Amino acid sequence: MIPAPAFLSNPERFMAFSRWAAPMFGLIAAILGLAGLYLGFSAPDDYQQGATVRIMFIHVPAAWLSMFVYGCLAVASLLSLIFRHALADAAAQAAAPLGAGFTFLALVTGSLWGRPMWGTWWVWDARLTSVLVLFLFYLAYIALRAALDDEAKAARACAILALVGAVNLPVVHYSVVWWNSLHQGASVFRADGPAMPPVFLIPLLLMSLAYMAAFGALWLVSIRGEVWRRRAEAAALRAARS
Amino acid sequence: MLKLRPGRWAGVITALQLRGVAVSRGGRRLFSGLDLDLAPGEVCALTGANGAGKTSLLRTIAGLSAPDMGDIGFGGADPGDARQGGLHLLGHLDGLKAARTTREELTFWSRWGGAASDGADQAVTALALGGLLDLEVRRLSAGQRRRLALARLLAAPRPLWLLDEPLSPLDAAWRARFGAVMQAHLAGGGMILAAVHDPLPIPARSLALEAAA
Amino acid sequence: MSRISALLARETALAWGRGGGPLVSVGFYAGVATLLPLAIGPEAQRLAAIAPGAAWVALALASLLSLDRLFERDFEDGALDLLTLSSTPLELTCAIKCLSQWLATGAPLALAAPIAAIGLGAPPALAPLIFACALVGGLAFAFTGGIGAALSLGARRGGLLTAVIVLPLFVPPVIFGGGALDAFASGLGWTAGFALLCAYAAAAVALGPLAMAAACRNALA
Amino acid sequence: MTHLDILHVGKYATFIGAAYGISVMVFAGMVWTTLAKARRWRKRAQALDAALTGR
Repeated sequence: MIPAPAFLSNPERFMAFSRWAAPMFGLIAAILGLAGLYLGFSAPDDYQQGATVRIMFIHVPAAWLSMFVYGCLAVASLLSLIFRHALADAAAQAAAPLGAGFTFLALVTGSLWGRPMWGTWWVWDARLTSVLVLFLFYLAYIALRAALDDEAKAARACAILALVGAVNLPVVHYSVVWWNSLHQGASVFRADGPAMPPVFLIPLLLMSLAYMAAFGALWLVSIRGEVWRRRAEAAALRAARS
Repeated sequence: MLKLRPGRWAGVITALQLRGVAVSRGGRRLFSGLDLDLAPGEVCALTGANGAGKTSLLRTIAGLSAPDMGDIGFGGADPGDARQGGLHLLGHLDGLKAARTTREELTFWSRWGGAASDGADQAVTALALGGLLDLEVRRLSAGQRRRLALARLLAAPRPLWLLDEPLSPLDAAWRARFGAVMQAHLAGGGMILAAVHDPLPIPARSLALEAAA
Repeated sequence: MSRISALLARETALAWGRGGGPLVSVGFYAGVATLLPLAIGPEAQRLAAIAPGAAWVALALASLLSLDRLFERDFEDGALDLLTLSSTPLELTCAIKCLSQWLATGAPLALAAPIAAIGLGAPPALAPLIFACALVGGLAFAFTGGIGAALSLGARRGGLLTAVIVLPLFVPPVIFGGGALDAFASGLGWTAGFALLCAYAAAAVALGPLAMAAACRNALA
Repeated sequence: MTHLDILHVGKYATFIGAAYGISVMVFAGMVWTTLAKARRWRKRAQALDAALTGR
């Protein structure tokens, strides 16, 4: 058997680790966020988009996080399937609502960013549409988790769904890009790498790291909450029996 | 009397050995440290209060769920093969579809069990299902429906029978008659583990399941 | 081999349900195709623009209907236990279940699709392509839908849950099929979309049963 | 600064404000619910453990 990563099999060690790691990530997130915002707002307006480019600093990190969190969800689900550790399942269960939150943020800020230029609240842009479908995947995961009462079965069913989703997401993204090329070529967002002047790139990078650190902190605290919940239920069970 | 072909399945399962088996359901431990040895020709009655885990134990032996601890041996046979062709599981729910006829269900389940061509006919004679073949399952009485479920055991002979309260819907006459069928199965080298509330029609040692301490 | 053909015959008969199965799906499909013009207005020009796409989406929704009977009935009446305890691998059993679902309800829907599309104003020349897309797409919907049906075993309101799980998975086939139909209607190359639809269906047929079998074992444990 | 520019900037200000405002609210919501959940269950678990060991 492949030896499970140490902190996975031992909740005690995870609780000790997360006790100091969560606040640390929170602090990092705050520092990077403030720095990113300061640099972002002191940069000149974009010659084309004008001031709305500022929205990019919170849209792109959110969109990136929505995919990053699904990656974490898929990895946690894979570990939960292979090693059957409750901690891996707790991590997956804790990641889903956060992922949905970041995806919602990406959609709202994306719509607000596209609105001044395109005059409509929703733009069927390839990236935005992919994020919308990703949001549906998160809802499906959370719905399945809510509908199954038996913890052990819910863990495996949700893990299978997360992996089916992970396999399907690249196909979904490709099909949306293909669909986009079929109907209208234009894309709202040019914020992809080198084409962007460095004065925007640095704040964007800082904000992305800040968002990831924030997710790290939230995830660890949420997993701690999960561990406490399962301990409380186990204790309630023991109390009921004795 | 039904003549079973003894020893035809000798290679599949030659014994059932439980060592320190612990089973839990829905996160609750039902029992632990269970040992059992069943040799060909032996029958064991599994007793215990409702919820003690009789059904869960049978499903665990059948491989539908995994035990918490301990191991389940089939006399050297590979557990995977043993569970795919060496045992019959008869649960409370018989998996019969109300709208299909007795004949359709019997032919499908005997073919699914890998029965020889005359396997189904043998079962029909042994359990007197001849008159019911063209009736839809929903028209059968509880006793007749249970006999149809029991017919599956005979149509595709397999060494190990895991029965979950097999005789409860049957009347006294049919209990005795099925007792004879069980005797024939044992005489042919078969093994039976039956979860029961009232005693089996044939002499059998019993194993009681107590709730975990 | 006889065991697999016996299972296929049984599953198809159950899904066919003396005509009930396809009747429900085609009935739902006709209902949606009827409501559309009532909502959008009968103007031929406006309807014709959305006819192929609308017929295609309605087909995807109609194939959702009979999914919850795919595993739920056998799971609840104990048949799934016996189907699992067999030398036929559970993956193959799940594949055969989805195949018979496709035969009993997918194929009739594929016959209804061209009628609905033309009724909504699509050019009659589109009929063969819609039929082909509906057949291949139906296969993709059946095998992808089977994953949702297996995952929601043992859940409250399984049917609705299956739809929520499965609709995001329907995005690629809906896009590819819709794209092929749209391309054909506007005289462009439709083969790319159709080829992608076939590719997705093949992947669903190959990989779907793996997820279904794992989900069934989990539900039975 | 022509009339349009003011509007231009002004109009953008509402979008930027809205985007940042919603982001802050959603973040605050996530932080608060996560912390509240963790604290609630820790208290429950510790209370139940105390009750069990105390008995």
